[in-house]
Amino acid sequence: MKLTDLEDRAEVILRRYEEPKAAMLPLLWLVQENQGHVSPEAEAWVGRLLGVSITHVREVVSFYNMYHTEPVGRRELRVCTSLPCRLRGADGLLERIRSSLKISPGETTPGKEVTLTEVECLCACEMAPMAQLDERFVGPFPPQEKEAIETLIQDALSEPGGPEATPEPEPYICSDGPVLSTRFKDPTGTWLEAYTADGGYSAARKVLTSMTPAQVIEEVMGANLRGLGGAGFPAGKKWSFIPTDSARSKYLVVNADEGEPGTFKDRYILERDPHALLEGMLIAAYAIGSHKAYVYIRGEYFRPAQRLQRAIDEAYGRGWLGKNIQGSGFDLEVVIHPGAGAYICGEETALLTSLEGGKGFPRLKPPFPAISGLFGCPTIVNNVETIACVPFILRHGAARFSEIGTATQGGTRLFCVSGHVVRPGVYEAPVSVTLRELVEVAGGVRDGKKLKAVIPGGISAKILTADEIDVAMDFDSLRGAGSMAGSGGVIVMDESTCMIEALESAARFFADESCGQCSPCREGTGWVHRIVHRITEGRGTFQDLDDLLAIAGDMEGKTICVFADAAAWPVQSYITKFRDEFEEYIRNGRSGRTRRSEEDEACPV
Amino acid sequence: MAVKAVQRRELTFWEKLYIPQIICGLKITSTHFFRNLFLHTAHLLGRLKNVPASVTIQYPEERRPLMSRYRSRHRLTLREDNSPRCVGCMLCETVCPARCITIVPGEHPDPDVEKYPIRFDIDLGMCVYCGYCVEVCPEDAIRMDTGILDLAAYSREAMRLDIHELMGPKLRKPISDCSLEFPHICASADGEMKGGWDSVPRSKGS
Amino acid sequence: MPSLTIDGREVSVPKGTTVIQAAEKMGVFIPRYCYHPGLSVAGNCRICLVEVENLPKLQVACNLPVTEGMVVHTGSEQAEDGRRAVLEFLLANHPLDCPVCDQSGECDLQNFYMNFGLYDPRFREQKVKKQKAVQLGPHVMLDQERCILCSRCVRFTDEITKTGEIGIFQRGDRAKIGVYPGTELENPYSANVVDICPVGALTERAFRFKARVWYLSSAQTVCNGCSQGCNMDMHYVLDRPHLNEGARVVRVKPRYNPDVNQWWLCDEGRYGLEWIDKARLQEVRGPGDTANADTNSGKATWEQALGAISKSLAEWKAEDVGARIGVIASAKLTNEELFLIREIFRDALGAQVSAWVPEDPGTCDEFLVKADKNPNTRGATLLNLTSPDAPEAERIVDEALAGNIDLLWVFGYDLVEGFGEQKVRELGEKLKLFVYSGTNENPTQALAHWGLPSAAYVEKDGTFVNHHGRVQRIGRVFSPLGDSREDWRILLELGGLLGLQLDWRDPQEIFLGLADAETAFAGMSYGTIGDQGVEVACTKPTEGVTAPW
Amino acid sequence: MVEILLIKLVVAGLVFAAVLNLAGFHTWVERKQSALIQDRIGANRAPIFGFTMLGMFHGVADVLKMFTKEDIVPDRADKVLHTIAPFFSVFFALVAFAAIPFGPPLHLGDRVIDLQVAKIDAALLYVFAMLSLGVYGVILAGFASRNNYAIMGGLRATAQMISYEIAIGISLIGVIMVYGTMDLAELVRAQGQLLGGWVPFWGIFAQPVGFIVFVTAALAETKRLPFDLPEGESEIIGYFVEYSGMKFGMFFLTDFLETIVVASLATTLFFGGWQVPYLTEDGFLFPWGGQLPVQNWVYVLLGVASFSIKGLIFCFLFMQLRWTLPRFRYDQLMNLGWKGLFPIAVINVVVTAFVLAFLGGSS
Repeated sequence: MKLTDLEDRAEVILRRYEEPKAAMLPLLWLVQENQGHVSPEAEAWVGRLLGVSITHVREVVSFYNMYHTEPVGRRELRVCTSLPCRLRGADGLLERIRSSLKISPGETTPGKEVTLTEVECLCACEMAPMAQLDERFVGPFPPQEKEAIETLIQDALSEPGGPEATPEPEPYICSDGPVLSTRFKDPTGTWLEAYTADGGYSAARKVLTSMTPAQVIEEVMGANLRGLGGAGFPAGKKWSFIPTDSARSKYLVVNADEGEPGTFKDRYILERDPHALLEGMLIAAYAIGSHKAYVYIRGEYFRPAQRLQRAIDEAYGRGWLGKNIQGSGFDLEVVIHPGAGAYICGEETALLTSLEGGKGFPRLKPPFPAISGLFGCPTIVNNVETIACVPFILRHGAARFSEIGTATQGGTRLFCVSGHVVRPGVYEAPVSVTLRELVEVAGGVRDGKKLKAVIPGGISAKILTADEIDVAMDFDSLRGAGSMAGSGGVIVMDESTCMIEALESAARFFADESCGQCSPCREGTGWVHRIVHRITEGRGTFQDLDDLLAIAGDMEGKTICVFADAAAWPVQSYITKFRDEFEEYIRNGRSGRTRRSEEDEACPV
Repeated sequence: MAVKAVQRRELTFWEKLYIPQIICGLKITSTHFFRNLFLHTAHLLGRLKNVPASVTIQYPEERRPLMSRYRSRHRLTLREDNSPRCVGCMLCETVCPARCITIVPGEHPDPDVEKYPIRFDIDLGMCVYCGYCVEVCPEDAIRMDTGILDLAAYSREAMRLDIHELMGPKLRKPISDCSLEFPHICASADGEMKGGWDSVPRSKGS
Repeated sequence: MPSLTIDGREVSVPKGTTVIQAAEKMGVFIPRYCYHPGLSVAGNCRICLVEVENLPKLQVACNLPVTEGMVVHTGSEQAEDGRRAVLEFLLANHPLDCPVCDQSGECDLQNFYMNFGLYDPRFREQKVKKQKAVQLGPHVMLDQERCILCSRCVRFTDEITKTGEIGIFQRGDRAKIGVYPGTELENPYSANVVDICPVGALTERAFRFKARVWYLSSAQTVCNGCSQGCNMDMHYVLDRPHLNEGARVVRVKPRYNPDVNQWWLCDEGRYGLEWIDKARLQEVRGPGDTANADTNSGKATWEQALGAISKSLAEWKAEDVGARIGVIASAKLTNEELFLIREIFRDALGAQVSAWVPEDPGTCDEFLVKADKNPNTRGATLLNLTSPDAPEAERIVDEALAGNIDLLWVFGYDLVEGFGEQKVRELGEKLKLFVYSGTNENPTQALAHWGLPSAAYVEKDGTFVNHHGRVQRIGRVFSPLGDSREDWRILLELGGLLGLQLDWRDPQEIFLGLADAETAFAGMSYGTIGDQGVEVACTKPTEGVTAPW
Repeated sequence: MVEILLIKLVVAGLVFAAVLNLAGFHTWVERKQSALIQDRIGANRAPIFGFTMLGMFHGVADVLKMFTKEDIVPDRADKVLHTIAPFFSVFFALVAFAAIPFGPPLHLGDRVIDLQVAKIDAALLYVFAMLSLGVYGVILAGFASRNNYAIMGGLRATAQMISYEIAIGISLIGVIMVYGTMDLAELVRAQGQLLGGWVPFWGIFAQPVGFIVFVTAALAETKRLPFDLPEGESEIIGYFVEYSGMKFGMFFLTDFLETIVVASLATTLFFGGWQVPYLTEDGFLFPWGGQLPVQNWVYVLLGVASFSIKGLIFCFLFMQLRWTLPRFRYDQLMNLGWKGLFPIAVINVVVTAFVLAFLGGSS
């Protein structure tokens, strides 16, 4: 489709945003969807539409992983090789696909059928090892299941849009916890009727009709709701920072840029209970006086975005969004903003920069977003899960919520358990649950192997050894245990795991995803990865371990955002807790456990 | 400074007479003289060759081995493709206390090399052989290990070595005849060495 | 006015000041790469880390607003450790090719590394390979490997020129600076990115490999390229003439002046100085011994030239018909020289004097580049040497052609360009005495009876008044080339030969005389002008500094 | 008359050629001798058609070099004096030889030819006059150069000359007293006598102290080590510092000529000149009564050889001394001259006078 034919649709997109530049990512998506890649002409076209120099368009295009500057195949097969997938055999999967398609990651088959890419976490770790064929998640594909992989490759080589033989993934959903996951099992529960039938939007109605914003904030504060994106900052307190006397418009931004390896909870909410999120957003927007809300969804979440968009359209249709909601006089517009493959955009200020149409560079604080955020206006950024908790609080009262959890953190969390467990998946549990209980709920370590270590809060969190897992999963307990609750991604490793290769995977992730703004992070992540990679190639020295610790220490606390710290923690914890294993690896030049190079499908990683 | 007084030995009468002392001296010198005269004569006749008569080393036929750190005439080391290793950083020109090095750098066709010397002259007439240029060179591009010691010329101009001579220590001929592999073949200077001291108007202010 | 303590000393600064500014104000220099006072704060280089009491982490001084009672340590062990760590990271992928880098010697990375560096590098991995020697535009070369991604250049093109040519592509340690493929960094201020680049990533093509910076000497001057009068430092090398093919001026760098050019300089001014060393008039040329007085084929001495000219002038004076003398001065001369011309020719000899020469306006923009390419038009106006107080040059030429003027002296202005060769040739034949004094060879000089070599503006002291009315000293950088002499010296000698009472010996004294005579300059001296200049008393706010800051 | 003139010319030519060649030869000797003393090899290059002759051609090369070298006259020098000075030096050194007899009279047919260029009655006075005049060359060179070091050298030379001239003169008074003549030919002939029938009546035996004083002072006259203060290469360079080319060469030559003059004088005065012990005009007359008659030409040849060998031995000795002793300090030089040699010489004269008086004209 020609660029000139896209002008009308571009116009529609541009109208959604306060500033034209903010339409950068959607416009680039528009171009890529219609032309397959972002050509220089398209960059010029986008730049002209947005009033931005072409250099800056190219900056953005080159920053995000998902934009192609060169023509690619008709279909795209993205294979996740992040830690949770690798623990379950992603390397074998990738190897099979490579040998079958005879192309390396980053290449396209000669017939332009399919482009193979190796991607960082697609946040579907419960179906690891998995892949994404165009917009569809597929998995799991244990390397030994050769037929399933062959089927996937056949699908990949077929024309897009046709019937596909690979079945829909069937994740194990056992969760029907009290707050967030009550409706996950019901495949029809995403519709507005079903939601209202389950008592949905009653809290919103109550808030809009009978409560003042201050009362709402009071209620949320009382519930001890913490930011569940990872930082754990009390949500109500954050809302209270919004200046009430400011005449400038205020924004609510929902962070659905789930990207932390080992985390996939937001996807469940977006896919299976989008109206809960919308209701939460409505309440939150009311509380902070915002009339415009953005949901920043990561680019890989095609179906979650579609589900949410469907819910939004429904809500507009029923008067739950738009002007004068349910006659209350309160207006709220919700816009879905797609990301394009940058983990750093999960950081709240990077998310705002990205939303404004730039590269996902975190911003200097001060000023904080609550004072000067999106387009320079007061802005609240909250995680999907946090917002999704809000309707429960308003419906059942703060006390009910807070008593589920601990003294400092109320409610439940969606814990994403992945790795070497029998039943990977999302489990809702009160935050007071211990890590050991979680592992047991997920079926324990698979194949009867012994537990070796657990990462409690996504790949950034410091690792806990098998002896340290009797710890409650709330923010403060885990901090006390020397780790963090993070995004709730619990990655379980059994005794067959090689910690060096696990660290290499983590280091590669951080080197790949560093935004490159601050020098310690930009250079440090790459440096760490190169050293760890060298060790895995059998060329390590004992000095490397001390260097790694020193570099990690130097990276900590010197950057704009906490990405560098997050990159440093795994290095520090893996090396300090498993130093013997590292030294043995360096001495032998290889793992004492299993070697990747061997065709050992039973023992991935 | 501490001053230490040394007591001179009082001369004896015989010493004061001089003459016996002079004779003693003459005895020493004469011993050497006649011994060597005898030996030289014997050597001429092909005898007693194994008894040395002198410590002289007959340079240029005989040469003492040079110490490995001896600083002889300079040379520019080459890369594998016979182009100079020099990257034209001018550190040697900077450090040279005699200011005998003249470098005019130019843009190398290979961006990884970036700079290379269009011109690299060393005026041996000014050089003090301190070896700082060798010390300072970050590329090991200049060395003083040619072992060439006999540096004489009939004019000051001839004491000036250009890059061709420094790269091939035997070469001394006009640039147009040069067959050395240069990245530029002097092309960037139209086949000529540019920016000579002579072509430069002297400023009064300097 | 919050007051804070930096390194044990207390200072009060206006609200909103950042720690780096406060420290600078009290003379504590905090290292910086990304921070530039003329640009927005990016805070990404992290080198300006300081320790602040009661804050758990090190803070970047460039983005830390001062608060009352804040206690800052810039040199504490924690801060130094942090800086050392940051430096190590910056150098991790830096190619360390200082020896071939043009920035070497004035490189902040080099300097700070020498101060804080870990001299034994721990980085033993393969460095990220990026492009070297990329031609960004007509004036700028890029070396992506040396870049530390401070983004100063990006912010410069975004915020100052608003052209946005430069960007940072990719992310992580693959991030690299560049322009969009196929485009160039081509704006009238492009070379400024070289000045602000703290490392050797951006280098000037004109200066590339010309000289090592430690060979350069520096002197303060102002640009004479247009009536803005931007302050600059002229870098020159006199003792290694092989480096620059004999030219003395190697490069110029802008000098900070908040009221004129801030930190910037346009490319036109920066690269318009070749004439100082090329095609200069270096010897006095006169009629020589030949009877034909219409040519200046012969070489002469200053004594012969000034003797002959003053004799002619004295004759005219004796006959008291001064109006038959015409002088076409130039707004490229200094105030002192214009003043001397006025004193000698207009007041003492009664000549027609004009500094108002026809000239096509050049390029201009709303920032620094002005259409009037003469540096001292305003000064000539203040001295009443432009219309309506003085005749236009055109009228003087017309009168000369009509036979009403017998003696014409042209200062620097190329008559052939303004009036055509035919007219000037005619002038040469008609006039009894036709003197040209100027810096460079041009057709007019060849047609005058006497061609006097005068010093370039950087070879003499004096003052210019910029379009906004700011009096600035130009400063003397070199001694005059060859036989050339400063115009004021020529004029003073001529005045002496004419028997005039001119008690000044140098521009400084002339200026004092000028300050006495002209109310606009009243009370000024070189001392009060200083480095940054002062505004004249009757500044008319014609067109202010309409810069986009 | 013409014949006499011709004969004199031939003799003069012979002396001239011999002396100059010897001087040239000296440069080689000096190189080689010093080399042998110092365990070196010395000059061994400068081949002519492949022959190096133990480096003897270096002297030739030196001369060629000096002739072809640029002749520099300092800007502010007195051009005339500067040019004349070296000729002065060489000239007076050469003419001193005129009075020295180098062999017994040669009988050629019925003609008797004195092997002496000029037969002068007061030849001794003449020789010393000439040698004293030689210092003018040095002083002129020093002054004409307008160089402080040159002047210093010239002054040193003057003072040294004066100091040692006196010692020489007085030391020779003894010789004159003993032999009663100032004619060198006579003096040599007088030394032909035998003392007590066995010992030749040579000056060395008659005047041992006089000999030592003479040799020491004469060495000082030659301005060679250890008395080379006027030159003093290591401190002031000396009077010829502003000379180059052959003019310098002439000073150089003078050095050697003077050495030869002094050697010849020492031979003549103290070692019997051309006398061979026990050889008379008629042949050998040994004290034990043996006889060996010789032809006149053999007698003359032996005389000349004797003179030459004695002279060469002195040359060798002087050279050996030059490479043995270090230079005197100036105060030592003056002390030696005035406080050492001068009183010794005077005492020697007195003692000689007494001895002669006691012996009562036994000679």
